[in-house]
Amino acid sequence: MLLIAFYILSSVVVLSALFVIAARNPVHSVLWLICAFFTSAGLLVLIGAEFLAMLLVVVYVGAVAVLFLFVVMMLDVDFVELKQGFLSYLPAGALLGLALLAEIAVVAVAASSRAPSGTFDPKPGAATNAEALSKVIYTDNLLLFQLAGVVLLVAMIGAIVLTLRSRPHVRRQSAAQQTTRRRKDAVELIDVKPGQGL
Amino acid sequence: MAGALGVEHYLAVSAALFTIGVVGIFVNRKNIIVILMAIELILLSVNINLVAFSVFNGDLAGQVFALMVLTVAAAEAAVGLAILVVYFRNRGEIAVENVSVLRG
Amino acid sequence: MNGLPLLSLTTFLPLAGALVVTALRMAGGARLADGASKPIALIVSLACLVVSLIALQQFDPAQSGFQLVEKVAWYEGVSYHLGVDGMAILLVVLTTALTPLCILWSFKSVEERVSDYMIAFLVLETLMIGVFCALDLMLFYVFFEGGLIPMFLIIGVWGGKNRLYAAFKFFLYTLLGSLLLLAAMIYMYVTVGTTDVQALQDYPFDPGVQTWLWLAFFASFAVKLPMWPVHTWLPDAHVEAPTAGSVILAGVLLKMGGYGFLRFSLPMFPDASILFQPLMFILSVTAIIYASLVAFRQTDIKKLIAYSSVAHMGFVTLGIFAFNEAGIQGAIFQMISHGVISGALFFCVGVIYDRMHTREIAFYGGLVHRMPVYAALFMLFSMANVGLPGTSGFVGELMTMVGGFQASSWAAAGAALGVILSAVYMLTLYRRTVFGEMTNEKLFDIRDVTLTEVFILGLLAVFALGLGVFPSVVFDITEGSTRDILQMIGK
Amino acid sequence: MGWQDLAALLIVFAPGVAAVTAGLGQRFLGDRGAMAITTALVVSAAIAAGTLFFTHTFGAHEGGAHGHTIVLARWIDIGTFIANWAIRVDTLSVVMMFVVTSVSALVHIYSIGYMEEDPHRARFFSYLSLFTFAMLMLVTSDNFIQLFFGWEGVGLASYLLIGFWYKKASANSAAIKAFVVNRVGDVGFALGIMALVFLIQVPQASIGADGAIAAAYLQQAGIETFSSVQFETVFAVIQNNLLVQPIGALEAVPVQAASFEFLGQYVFGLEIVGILLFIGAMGKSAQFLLHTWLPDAMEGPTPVSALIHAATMVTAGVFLVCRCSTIYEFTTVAPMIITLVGAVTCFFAATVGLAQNDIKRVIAYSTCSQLGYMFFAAGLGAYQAAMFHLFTHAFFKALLFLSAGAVIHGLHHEQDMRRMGGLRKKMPLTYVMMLLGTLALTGVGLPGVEQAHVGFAGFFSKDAIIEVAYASHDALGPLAFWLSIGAAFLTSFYSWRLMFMTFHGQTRADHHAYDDAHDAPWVMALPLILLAVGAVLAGGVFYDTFVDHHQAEFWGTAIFTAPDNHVLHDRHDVPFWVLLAPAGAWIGGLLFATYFYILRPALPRRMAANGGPLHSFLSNKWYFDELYSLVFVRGTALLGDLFWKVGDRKIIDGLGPDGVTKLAQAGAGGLSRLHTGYLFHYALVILLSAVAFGAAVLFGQARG
Amino acid sequence: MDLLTDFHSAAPEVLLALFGVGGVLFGAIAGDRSSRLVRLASALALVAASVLSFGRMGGSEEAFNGLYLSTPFASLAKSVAYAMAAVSLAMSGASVRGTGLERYEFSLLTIFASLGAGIMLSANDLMALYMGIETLSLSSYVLAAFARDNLRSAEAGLKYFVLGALASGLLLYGASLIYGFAGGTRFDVIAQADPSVGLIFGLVLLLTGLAFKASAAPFHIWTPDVYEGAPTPVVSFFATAPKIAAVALMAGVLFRAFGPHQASWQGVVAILSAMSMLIGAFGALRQTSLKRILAYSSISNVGFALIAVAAGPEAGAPAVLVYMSLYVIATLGLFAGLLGLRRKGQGLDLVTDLNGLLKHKPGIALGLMTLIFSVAGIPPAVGFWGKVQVFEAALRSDLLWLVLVGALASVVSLGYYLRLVWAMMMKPAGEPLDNSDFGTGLVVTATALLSFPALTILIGRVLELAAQASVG
Repeated sequence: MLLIAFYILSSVVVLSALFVIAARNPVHSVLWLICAFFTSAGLLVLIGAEFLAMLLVVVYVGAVAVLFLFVVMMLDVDFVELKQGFLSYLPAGALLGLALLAEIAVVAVAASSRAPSGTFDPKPGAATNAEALSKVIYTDNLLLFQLAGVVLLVAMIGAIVLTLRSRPHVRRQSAAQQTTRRRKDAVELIDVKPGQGL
Repeated sequence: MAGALGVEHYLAVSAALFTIGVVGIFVNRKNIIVILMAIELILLSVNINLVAFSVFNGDLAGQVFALMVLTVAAAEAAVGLAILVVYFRNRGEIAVENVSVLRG
Repeated sequence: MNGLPLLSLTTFLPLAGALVVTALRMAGGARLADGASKPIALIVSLACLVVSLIALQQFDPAQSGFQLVEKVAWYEGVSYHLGVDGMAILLVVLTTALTPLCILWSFKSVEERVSDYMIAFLVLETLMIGVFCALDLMLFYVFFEGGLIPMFLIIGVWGGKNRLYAAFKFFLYTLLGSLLLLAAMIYMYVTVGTTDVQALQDYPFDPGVQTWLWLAFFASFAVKLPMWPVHTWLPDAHVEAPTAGSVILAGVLLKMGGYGFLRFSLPMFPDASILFQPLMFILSVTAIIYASLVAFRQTDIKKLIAYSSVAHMGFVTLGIFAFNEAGIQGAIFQMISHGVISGALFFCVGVIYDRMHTREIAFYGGLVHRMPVYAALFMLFSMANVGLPGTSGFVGELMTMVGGFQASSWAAAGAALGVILSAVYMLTLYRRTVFGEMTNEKLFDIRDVTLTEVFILGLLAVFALGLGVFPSVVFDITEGSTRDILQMIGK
Repeated sequence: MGWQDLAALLIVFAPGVAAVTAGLGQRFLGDRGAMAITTALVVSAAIAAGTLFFTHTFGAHEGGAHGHTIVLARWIDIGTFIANWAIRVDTLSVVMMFVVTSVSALVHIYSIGYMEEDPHRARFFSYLSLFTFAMLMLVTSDNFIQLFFGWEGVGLASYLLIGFWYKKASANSAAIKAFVVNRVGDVGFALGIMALVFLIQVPQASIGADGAIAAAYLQQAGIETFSSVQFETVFAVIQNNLLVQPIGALEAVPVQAASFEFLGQYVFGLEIVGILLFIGAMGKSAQFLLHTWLPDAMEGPTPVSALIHAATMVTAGVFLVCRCSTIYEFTTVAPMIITLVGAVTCFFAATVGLAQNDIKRVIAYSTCSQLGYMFFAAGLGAYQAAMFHLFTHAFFKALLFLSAGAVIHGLHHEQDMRRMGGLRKKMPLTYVMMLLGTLALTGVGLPGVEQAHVGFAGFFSKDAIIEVAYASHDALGPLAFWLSIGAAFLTSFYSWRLMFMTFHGQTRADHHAYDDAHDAPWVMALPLILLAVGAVLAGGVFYDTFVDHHQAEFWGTAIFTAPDNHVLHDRHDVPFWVLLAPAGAWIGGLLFATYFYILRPALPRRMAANGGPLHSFLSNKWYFDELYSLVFVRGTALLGDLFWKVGDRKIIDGLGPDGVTKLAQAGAGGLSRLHTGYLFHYALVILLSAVAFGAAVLFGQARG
Repeated sequence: MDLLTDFHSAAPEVLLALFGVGGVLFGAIAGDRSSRLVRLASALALVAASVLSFGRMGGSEEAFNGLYLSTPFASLAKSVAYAMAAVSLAMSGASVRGTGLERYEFSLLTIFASLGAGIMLSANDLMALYMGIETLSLSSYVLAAFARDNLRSAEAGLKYFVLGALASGLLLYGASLIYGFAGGTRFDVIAQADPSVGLIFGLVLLLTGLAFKASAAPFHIWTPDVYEGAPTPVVSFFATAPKIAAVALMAGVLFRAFGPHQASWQGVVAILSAMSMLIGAFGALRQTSLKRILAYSSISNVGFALIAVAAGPEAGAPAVLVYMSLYVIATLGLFAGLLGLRRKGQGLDLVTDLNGLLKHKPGIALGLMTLIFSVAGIPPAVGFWGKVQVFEAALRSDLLWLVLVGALASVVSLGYYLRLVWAMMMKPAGEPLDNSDFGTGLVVTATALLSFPALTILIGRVLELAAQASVG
């Protein structure tokens, strides 16, 4: 049963991944990417890593993929001419891919012949996978957690510093200015004499 | 519970994903965004690997690692897309083939 | 007097002078420094000469081993270790004696960037003296390779038209050899745990290892010397270098190779040295004959003399690898003699180059009509270069050949052929430049040597003749070091 | 230090001082001052040398029995290799000193007149004195190295003097040729010295009672094995047949039997030393194969030819062989080579002399030929005869040259005999002098009347040599004898030819020149007369002393004669016809010359015009110059160019630094091209490398 | 699990992190006018971190549950790295003026990058290592593209990012394999694992990633482009802290986690080293851009440092430290010269821009020459001792061939180093240069004096320090 599910899900994952790089339209690529993430989450669920499966969906599909979509749309690229010449580079790519695959296969064969020493357990020492993880994230792995924060901070600063443009001529709302505005600053009463103008 | 499902199955999927991601990076010549997506595929494959090893070894470190990878992947995507935007603003296009002012 | 670190003083006095000039240059600008640098450099180099002469006077030829030793630990296994034996002290004095002459010469002939020139020259002097004083391989190497930098600048800044090629060739060629030496040196350090020369001389390296180490040292010294077939940098460097640079190059820098063989290769790798004796003989004799033949066909005066240097250094290696007293004494003598003679010859070229700015042999001819004194001096040095008895050139060549004969009559016979050829090319050169009718109109106004030039050349002439008539002055001093070397090689 | 020593010092150093003073001080002294100083000093040296010689010759003979050495200073002193600056006074050096200084003094005087108009007289006299000094250093040396010093020193002086007129291209070429050919010989000499040092390695143990000198020497040096380049020691070792152990030899062997490997051949040590030293002598004395420089050397001023290229320097080779008589007495091959070369030279040079038209060249070939006589005499063991001929030859050959100089001077530097003739009346004194010289050269005298001593100088010395050749038991004796008879005939022919073409018949000179022709002034005439006295008397007066009854006492130890060498004595037993043969030869030569140049003067011109292979062969000096030019001069140039342009530039630089630089640049260019700037290429490089490393490691893992 | 103890152990990094976060707040409030202040403060913070690190050289301290390990080796490396980063940051002041780079984020990103470098050096776990690398990398990507209105800078950032992400991916995949086959991510756990195929393959991929960060050939390929395109102050930073961190990290991982498997990786590292030396040497021969030349020079120098890594822990550790420290000092001086020298307001770009420097700025020319010879490893400049140490390490491990390759590379690379000297010293003077500010001269002079003679004379002390750091 599990195996069947695994095979189905994994074929979908691999196929969607293939389409990600093969699709003509980047928007389609993003959608295939989302598909791949979803099915991968399924694969994780199969072995009980529920928490990560959920994160995968939330973080990837919810944030990253959408970000991609957003940028793809924003950059308004002419898609028609893209993707030409894909096939001409394919053989070289395929060859290299096969070589890499072969190497990993050697490793995998070695792995299966000498199974990892531990026992199957997605939630050691806890009731659920999420609990097990939550027990270690903020204790044993405090440093990592903090560093993750730093990484995100850096990413944030980076994204802002690179893309945010302060346009000097754009009028912006200033709450402080609005609230401190007094009547005398805005209104001037002028006694206009007829026939003289200002 | 897992039946015949073993770590090698997951390794295989991960390997396939990894390879596709890797190949995707240089087979693609037109759009950088796809390259970024290929990188995400690679990270996904790593995550599958890590979780699989973690679960089949009964050791949580792998899942923590995967968590971190996930975080970093997000950050990386943000930074990467920001750089892409900067590049697009300067150049007006994102065709991979034309990114070659710097060379030699 | 005994308390003074005489060798350090000799070594670093020029550097101090260079620093003074540098400070002037930085603080007072180029013009002020240019004016002041000449007297400063001359005074400093003369002071250095005086100190080295005091050191020579303190040196006791009767004792064997190193004298005037100074030793300060530097880091593990490596120390700042200076000391001289007879061979080294003479080479030091040769250096300190030639440098003031070069500086004096440059007063007139260097017009641009005078202060920079003087700085480079003084730094070079420090490094050269250091090479001959260092008793630690690492220290030796620092001086040895460091010397490339000022020489590179001297060729590159004040050189002739093609100086880029020459300076690069000089630097890279010598560096390649030196790096192999460095590798060998580090290997020895790893094996023995120290780079102290005396310790290494005492260390019995395995014969197989010796072979490799010897080859690495050979790579460096052969290039520096230079031996055939790695000699081609020399003609280029000589041709492009300014006169004083050529003098120092031929007079001192080439000697480092011969010195290296005697100080390191022979005592440290006796088995390998003996093993490679035939090779060295073949290369030496080839150098002598080949370079002489090539010299014969040169059209550029300096190139001709440069090739003649190659040939004459062939005698040095021939003598060194004869492994007998006559050979080694002769080789040391030949180094010093060649320092004087080739230096003088380059000065001679400098005289006419300064006036006409060309070194083409064909440009000249009939100089004797306008420059009789010059002709006489040039004749004297040509004959010394040819190895006429009574000049220092003869003693060196004869003794190296006597030594060489005892090891291989073939080698001596080959070298003897070079003696014939040296007469051919030197006399041809002399005839084509000095003798004959003066046909080139540009030469009609050429003036004879100035007083400074006569002073410099005359001084060298005194040495060339003096050493030829009383070579024992040198032999008495080098006898001890020669014996030491022979003892270490087990002969 | 007795007066003899002081005299010797004066003799040697006076010319040296003269040379330096005149050379360095010519600005202050001026030409006249320089001439005065050099001439005065050389003449005083000559007087001293004359005194020394005559007291030595006619005084107490025991003084000459053993020479002695005045050590002046240490020169080269390396271990056992010791050579001093020294003056050795023995019969050989006294004779040579006398010859050198007296001829030199006369040439100095003569030059005052001859060089009258030259602007560089001071330089000329300085050179002349320098030469004299070097020659004296050569002959008074007590060791091989100092001998070599003088040897090359005279070469230098010769070079300077031949090229004295430096404007003349031919003079420059001749000077270089002289120096270089001499160098070839010198190298042989130097190798000989090296071989000697190699051979004479005497272990202390081998010194017995006989080796007193060596032992003393050894004690003084305080060493176990010694080698030497000092004549006294070397000859003592050889004569006593001490044990020597050449370097590398396993055991000590008697020196006369010692052999070692030289250039791949096992040879007897003494033989090789002897041969190599003789090569040196061949160069200096212009013997066959190394003779080509001597005729060219006639480019120099005539006094130089007289002094250097006739009387003194060229005889240094003979002197050397005589000096080394010890070596040649104990060898067999070396003296045979000397005999052969000498005999061939004496004949060969005479043949070439027949066809020369330059008056000086004729005399030059004559010199060459006469030197051949001296050599084969020495080669046959008659060193005394060789020295005797050297002695007499110095006078009459100098006389001939100086007379020729007077002719040239009188004709405004005309040297071609074809443009002379009939000068007898214009310059009678010169004619007489030349005639006396010719008589001496051709050896005119009364053969067979030994005690009467009637004849010119050449008669005594040359006939002595011819008799030796006949008397010798050497295998080459007969060859030498017949060649020398032939040469005597040819000598007579070309000498008379010279006389007739120059002084007799109708003049062929340009008539201005002929009208102006005159005898030499007294400064030139005086030396001629003095030399003529020598040319006439030197043979008869010194015959007994040099080669006959008193020779043994006279030479003392200066010349070593092996106990079984009786050749000087044996020559008295030759048949009478042998005594007559030389006379017949010179008379025949005279008759032929008379026929050709007096009776039928048109004949030789026609012969020369028609050429004929023999004539062109002779007038082109057997084509030696052409051959050498082709083989050596061209060969050197060719090799030089080959090594330079192909060897250095193409091969060494091309494969070495330049090639490597090009390669590096090409590599850099390739790398730069690989760096396309394309992301996917970069990614490809990274991935490919990763895959490659992975494969390598997996492969390594699988194997290991 | 006392948090304070942990923080105390990691004080330099904690300091930097706190400073960084505080700086963000401060900058956000004060705006771009504060950039100068922030820069100075950041430099001071880095100096403080450097001092703190140096103080930790006494011994090893574990913290954060073994994720973090402060070894003397790491402390010394960090100390140098922080100090160099501080100098590079401080001296960037002059050159960023008026180029759009004068923003406070620049300093903060530098701080974070340095923090990442510090974490890398102290990492005792694959995860910490990865986080450190990513902190450094992400900051670096942004820094490379910092001149956002400049196409070249943007392209540099893009290339750096894409390739960096790829390399991270490889590294991660390797890390996952290592984790899987070793059964843990801690270095000590890995060190005890059996050498299986998976482990070694993972190591190769990990090495690939690390080599990329260290720009060791053939994973150097991004370096010239990024160096050329990125703003010069950024490049000068790249050449300092990240470089030391990457090389030292490589050494640290290999020595500590894979020490027992040296036979497996020695060959790989040796090939990386040889390729780096050669490509670094040959690649620059025909370059005309100064920054590209410096990029190749750094590749070549990393190759030399990797010789020591290949030599293994005992011989190699001190050599790595010495080599990288001396190299970085000299490189920093070179960049100071490049940053400070301008002609008509433009920075120097090509080799020919250096022409005649000796005439206009003799002091700086002399200093730069000293530094070039130090980088090239020519005595008596101190870089020579780096080379000696590295060669010594190699010979102790029987890696003679690497020494020979190194010698060859030295000669070839001299080909372009000498071209720089040639331009400065021998070419006729070009247009006069603008007046450089005091800081440029100061940094050039100081680094030059350090390169020769100060450290040359005190080399014994330096070597002792390195040895001490590697043993403790």
